[in-house]
Amino acid sequence: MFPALIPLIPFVSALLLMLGWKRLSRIAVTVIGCGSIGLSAFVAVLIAIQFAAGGEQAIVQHAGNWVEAGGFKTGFDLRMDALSVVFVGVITIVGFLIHVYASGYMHEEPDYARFFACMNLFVGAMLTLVMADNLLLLYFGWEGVGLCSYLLIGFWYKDPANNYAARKAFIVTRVGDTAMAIALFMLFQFTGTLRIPEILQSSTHIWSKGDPVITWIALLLLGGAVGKSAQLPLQTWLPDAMAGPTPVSALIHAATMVTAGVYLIARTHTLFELAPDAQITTAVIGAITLVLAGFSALVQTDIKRVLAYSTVSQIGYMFLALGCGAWSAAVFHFVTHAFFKALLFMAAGAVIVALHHEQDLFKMGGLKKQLKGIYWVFLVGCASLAAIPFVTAGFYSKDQIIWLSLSAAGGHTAFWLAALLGALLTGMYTFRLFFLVFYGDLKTHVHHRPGNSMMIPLYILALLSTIAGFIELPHTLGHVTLFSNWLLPVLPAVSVLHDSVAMEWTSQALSAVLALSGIGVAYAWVVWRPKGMSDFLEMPALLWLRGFWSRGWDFDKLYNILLVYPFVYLSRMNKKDLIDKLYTSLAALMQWCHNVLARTQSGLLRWYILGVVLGAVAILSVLIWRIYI
Amino acid sequence: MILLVLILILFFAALLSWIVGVKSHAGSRWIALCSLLLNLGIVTGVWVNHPAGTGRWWYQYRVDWVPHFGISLHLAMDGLSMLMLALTFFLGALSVLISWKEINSRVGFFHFNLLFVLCGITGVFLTMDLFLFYFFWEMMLIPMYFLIGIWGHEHREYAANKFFLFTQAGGLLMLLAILGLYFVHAANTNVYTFDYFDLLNTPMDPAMARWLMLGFLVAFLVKLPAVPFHTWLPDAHTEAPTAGSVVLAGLLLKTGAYGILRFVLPLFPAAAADIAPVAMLLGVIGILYGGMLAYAQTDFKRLIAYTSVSHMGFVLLGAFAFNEIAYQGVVMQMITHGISTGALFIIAGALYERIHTRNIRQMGGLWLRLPMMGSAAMIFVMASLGLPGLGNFVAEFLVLLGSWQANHLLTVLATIGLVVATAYSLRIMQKVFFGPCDRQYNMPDLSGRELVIIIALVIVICWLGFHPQPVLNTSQQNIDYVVR
Amino acid sequence: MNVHPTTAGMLLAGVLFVLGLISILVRRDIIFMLLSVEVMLNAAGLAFVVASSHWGTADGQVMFIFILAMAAAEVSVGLALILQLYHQLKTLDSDEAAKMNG
Amino acid sequence: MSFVDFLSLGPLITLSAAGVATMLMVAAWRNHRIIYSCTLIAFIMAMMAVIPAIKYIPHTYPPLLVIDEFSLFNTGLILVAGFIILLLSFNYFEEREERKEEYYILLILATIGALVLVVSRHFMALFLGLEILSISLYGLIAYLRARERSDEAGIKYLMLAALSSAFLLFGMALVYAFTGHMDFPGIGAALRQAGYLPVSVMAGFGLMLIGVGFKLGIVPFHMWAPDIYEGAPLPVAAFIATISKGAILVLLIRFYQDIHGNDYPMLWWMVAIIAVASMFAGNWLALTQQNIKRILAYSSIAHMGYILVAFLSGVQTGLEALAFYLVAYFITSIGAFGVVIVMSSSLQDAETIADYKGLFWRYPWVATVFTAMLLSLAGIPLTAGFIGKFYVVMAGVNGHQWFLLFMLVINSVIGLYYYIRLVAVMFAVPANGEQTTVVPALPIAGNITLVILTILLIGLGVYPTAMMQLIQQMMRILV
Repeated sequence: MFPALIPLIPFVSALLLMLGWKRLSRIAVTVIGCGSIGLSAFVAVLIAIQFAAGGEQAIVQHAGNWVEAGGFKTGFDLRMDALSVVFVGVITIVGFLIHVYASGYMHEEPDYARFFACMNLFVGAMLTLVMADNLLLLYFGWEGVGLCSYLLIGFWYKDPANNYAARKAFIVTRVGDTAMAIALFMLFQFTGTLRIPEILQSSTHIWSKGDPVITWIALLLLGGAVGKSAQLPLQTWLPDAMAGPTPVSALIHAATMVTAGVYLIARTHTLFELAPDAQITTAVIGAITLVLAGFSALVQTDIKRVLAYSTVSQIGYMFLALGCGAWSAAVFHFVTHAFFKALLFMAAGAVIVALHHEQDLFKMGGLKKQLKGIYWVFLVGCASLAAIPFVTAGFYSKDQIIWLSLSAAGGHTAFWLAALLGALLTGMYTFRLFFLVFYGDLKTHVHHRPGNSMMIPLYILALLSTIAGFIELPHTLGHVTLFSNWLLPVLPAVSVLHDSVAMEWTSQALSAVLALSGIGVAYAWVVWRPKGMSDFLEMPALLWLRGFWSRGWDFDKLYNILLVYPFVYLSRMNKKDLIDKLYTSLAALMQWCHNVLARTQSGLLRWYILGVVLGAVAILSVLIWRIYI
Repeated sequence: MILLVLILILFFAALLSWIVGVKSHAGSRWIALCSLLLNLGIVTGVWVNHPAGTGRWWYQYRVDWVPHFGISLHLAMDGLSMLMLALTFFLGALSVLISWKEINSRVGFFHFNLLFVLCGITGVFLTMDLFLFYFFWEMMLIPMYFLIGIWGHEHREYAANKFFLFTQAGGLLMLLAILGLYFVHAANTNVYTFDYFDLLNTPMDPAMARWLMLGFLVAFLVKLPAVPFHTWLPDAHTEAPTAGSVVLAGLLLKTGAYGILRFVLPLFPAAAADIAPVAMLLGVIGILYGGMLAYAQTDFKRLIAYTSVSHMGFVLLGAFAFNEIAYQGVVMQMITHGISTGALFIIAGALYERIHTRNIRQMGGLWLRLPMMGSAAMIFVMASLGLPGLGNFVAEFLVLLGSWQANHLLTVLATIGLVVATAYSLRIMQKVFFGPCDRQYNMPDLSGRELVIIIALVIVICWLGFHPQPVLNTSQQNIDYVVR
Repeated sequence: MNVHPTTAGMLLAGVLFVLGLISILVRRDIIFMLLSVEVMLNAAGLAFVVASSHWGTADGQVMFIFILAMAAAEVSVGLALILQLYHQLKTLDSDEAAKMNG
Repeated sequence: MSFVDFLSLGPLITLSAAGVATMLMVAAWRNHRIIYSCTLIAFIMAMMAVIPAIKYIPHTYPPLLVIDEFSLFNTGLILVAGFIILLLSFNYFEEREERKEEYYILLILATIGALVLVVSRHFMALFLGLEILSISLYGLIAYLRARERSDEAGIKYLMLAALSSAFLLFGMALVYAFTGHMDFPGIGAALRQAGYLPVSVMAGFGLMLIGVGFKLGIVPFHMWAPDIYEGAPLPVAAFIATISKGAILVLLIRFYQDIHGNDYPMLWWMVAIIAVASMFAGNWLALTQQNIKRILAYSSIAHMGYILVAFLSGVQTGLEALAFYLVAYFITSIGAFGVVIVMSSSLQDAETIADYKGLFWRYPWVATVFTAMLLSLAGIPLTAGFIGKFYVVMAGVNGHQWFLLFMLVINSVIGLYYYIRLVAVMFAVPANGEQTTVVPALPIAGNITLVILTILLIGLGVYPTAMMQLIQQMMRILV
């Protein structure tokens, strides 16, 4: 079994779909599009088993050279180790489910083939990203997913708004990529290679802990990560990215691509361990982001934007975990988040379709009766997102992060408090959404019920987002550590400082209480006393605050004023290219000289004689001057 | 000998296609196409099985021309020249193909000029005698002037004159430098010769070396073009017919880069090293300034033209980074830029044929009508913003990787250029192919001929992106030499 | 005061020459212009004669003969042209003969 | 007078005889064709006469004349140029109704004057040659009596020429007064003896420079050039542009060499300033000029400037460059005028740019020739002009005249503009409206001449070696 097959299959199918274009029938497209992902999922599982059985550090396949120039050498080397297996598994399985769902969701779409081509391309690129053995190949995947995200956000290209969103996404992430590229240059400069394992093991020899160079490198890598994972300060693109079709939001902007940053940091964790400052920065960014995004999610009116902000916030948790050195916890949260966030998005998609592409929360409501199945899976998803204790996967993963943010080596009380606040907010916005959609009285009538192709993936994901939690239980209850053990060969165990059961209990209890109270507030807000609440919310101060939050804390405005407007203004000003003026004026000068001289050619004999005489006078006077003075 | 043949084929094909063109248009088209394909075949043949073990220079050919001055007809081919020639004939053949429908007036004379330009370019890439170099350098201008001036768009004469004067001014300075070098060498060795190999490592005092080097450099910077000598380029590219733009962007600019690699650095290593920071700075300014201008343009071809300014900045940056990785990147960049920009110009031309405007404000939503052209455009736009998997990425990455060793700050700025590139590249797609389609064009998508052209280009750019090794290996020897 | 005769002669020639120059500048009538040119030529001739007397050689005087001959030829052609011009312009004002300029 | 003397003066004597003969013939019987062919034969014989003379060089006629490689070379050059101009003349005058015959007499006389200048090494010979040239030129310029501009040009040239020769003479007188010599070597020796340059001699040189400068048409004595070119019959304009200037230039070189001009920086500076001024003035004036004749006049002013750069470089290469440039310049400008002649109708000369719009699509061949000539003037490869310019720049670099060279470069760029503008006009695509079907046939003789010139032009541009070697031998005696 070749690991190379896993990304190759989607790539090939993408190529087929592109070439096939209009000629392929819908069925064929569906088969190729979904089948390929299924196939690569299958292969992935096989290889995972083989890997688990083999028990070596990693399966590495060298699939040919890429660039080799003057001591710089990279190839298409694919690597299967514990970390990649987790990511590959999630990407392929969730990806497969989403594809199946999409085949139902998009079936009216005329440009069906293009959609699946891009989706497959994306999966291929994403797999390359997480399987890359050298950073250049990783960068290849990194940019590839960026491209696909661009293509899919702007999938409905007729609406300029979508294109702007797509462009924004690409450019903002590109800013991060630039930082990452520079990090690559530095790494090559110092280690002489871009192979990840070599870098990781040589790094400890090259740099001492806290060396400024490594700090710079780590920070630059972090820059790349925040770009892709929509963290502060580059988080602004994700909410707009919801312009894309819902399966896209589910796959790219919830489950997989946006967590690439998490993967990158986890992958290069050694470097971050060498650079404490960078690591703390990561944690701080995570903490701040999760709170800010939480507030923003609280006041959104567009169902998908709520989920988008919640995604940002959840990834904030992961970054927090990474910052605290709780590597496996971060990855664990990635897994569960992939499940329930994909679930939520697709469920939301189902609702949207049911209401004939209505995305405004306040035009929904009372759908509990209408859409039974979706109601239940949605509930499961929300529960998991809001981390309802004991039964949901979300609870275990998030709780682990909350606890470690306090107790881990890199932890801090402030982080802990932020995480708790986040838990409260999560509860509130999640169930505000839930109640708004399913309770209250019917506002828009349901015109179309989702078919099996859409429902079955939902059920499966619902199941996953419930049971997935049980592979890693805190030792207060059960103490199962399958997951972290699995990752142990790649990611070192977190070093817990003050490891007291009592404190852990309190932390868990607290988070649980907060989550539940959040739900309570949401219930009161939406269902129990909508009137009073709304009166309270109509207060001018609050009104402004809500606007401010819903605009994502006006980061867009800030960046526009600081960067976009100046650049656009300057370039518009200079459209004609000032430097050209230099030359045109030179030409004008020549013309002027011509005009002046042409006047001397008056045609009058006397003038000409005068010219000769003046010449004579000049020559003689020069003589006199040279000789006598 | 084979080298001379390469030039002569083009020369006679040029005359022939002119003569035949009077009678039959198709005839001259076919003659032009065949001659170029023939040359392409020869070059690829050379590439595949060049005499092994001959060291850096695969072929040499030398006869006296004006012994009185020590001028000889001295041609030689190494990896670099070979690559450039391959590019030349490839793009040349394509530009004949794209003119197939576009050029209907004075077809014979058109192909005469086209082939003559290519002939001159071939000479420039092959010659190892400085006089001869200048000779070809000047020789390719006139036909180019005609290509722009006769078959161009509205402001063709202005553009043609500008192009001509700029390049001539640069060229004359180079002439001074060449002669200066000639006499300096003669003063030292009493041997009066223009031969490249004799003039290499001529001992001279630093001040002299600096001036001579500047003489060469300016000529090449004008051609490259580097800010602030770039203003001829947008006009020329915009006004030229599609084939002209392709040849300009794909080949003529490369002669400047080639000149830097072939002459400036080896002839005046020390002086070049002194000027390096300034040159790199110019390169970076080019990258950012060009990008900014490109972002502002509303004329499709003009936009692409400014992207060339931006891309050639990388060449300048890498050429003066003085390390092998950067040089490899430069060579790659020369080739990939030729391909990608050429392709964009071809697409622009194809669009112009269909909707008779270059103003992107009047475009939009064309994807609906022209999905194939759209996808092609998407690929090359992505190439120009340096997407991995396409040739330009390899080139730009290597350049930056190399120049990072030389100068951190400038490299960072250049890398920021990638963001700018993203901005203007995506703008192309958005304004032209995406968005609402208000006007009801009904036009055919890519015809078979155009499809062949585009597919050829796509294959090449992807091949360069995924397996650039052959190219890198070919330029290897030469680069070792330059670095030394 | 006694000036060396050669110098004196030269000065005289110079003065004549300048006189001719001035008059050609101030005159507009072509005939007079021609005359003043003749004056200048003769000034040159005088200079030659003076010089030759200074060196006691005949060259200068031979030269003077040539000058006279040439002046004669010139005047003859000149007058012919002037006549021609007069037929066309009906005036001898040189400023009228300014059709070509720029 | 010995046999050798006869042989060495062969060309001169032949032409003089021819002059007399033609005069008598015209008196006897006017016939254009016959006189034309006689003149042709005379020129051919004169050219033949050069060959035997080669055997006996150097041969001097103390004190007046000297026949050496240099003068013989230029004699040949002038004769060939005259011959070609003669070829171009026939149709031009055939189409015009005036009496044609005297033209040929005057042409022969003018050529004689030029030849005398070339071989002279003495003030008297100089003066005689100059005046023979000038006076016959008065006649030639004003030859087309029907044309008002022709007379105007004649008058202007006469006045200015007389004035300048007055300056020249006075200058000579001053020099003579100090040195006591009128032959160049004598002057040189005397000055060497004196060891310095007294003000009177300096002034003398200055005044002579005016005389010479006027004939060369260099700033500030250039103003006549455009008017004369415009007014004169085209072949005559070609004659003035090439032969008269060339002859004077040759004289200047000889004089400069004999008096060891390089020893006196003053002289160098005077000429240098004039050279730079000429370049700029010429090119600026031509920049947007609409009349082809005037453009050629201005460009010739600029080219004189370029030539002076070679002249000033003060190295052997400089003189070679100068000679080569002269050859290239002769070919090119005669070619250019030839095209204008061929294009001119009997009614009026084709002198405005408008007459050449889209020429390439009507007369591809003529347009190609004209393009070649213009490119040669601009110094673009594959033409003699390129090699010439290259040679001049080479000389400049060799003599380290960096300042002059930069001026030259700048001016070449300015110059390019108007040459290329003309080319552009010729290639301008005619609008669909105008019909380009009916095109009158062009005179055969003229076309043949153009063919010859173009072949020479390209030949020198591609393989200049032979000419270079010839020139090198010719220049040997000057150092």
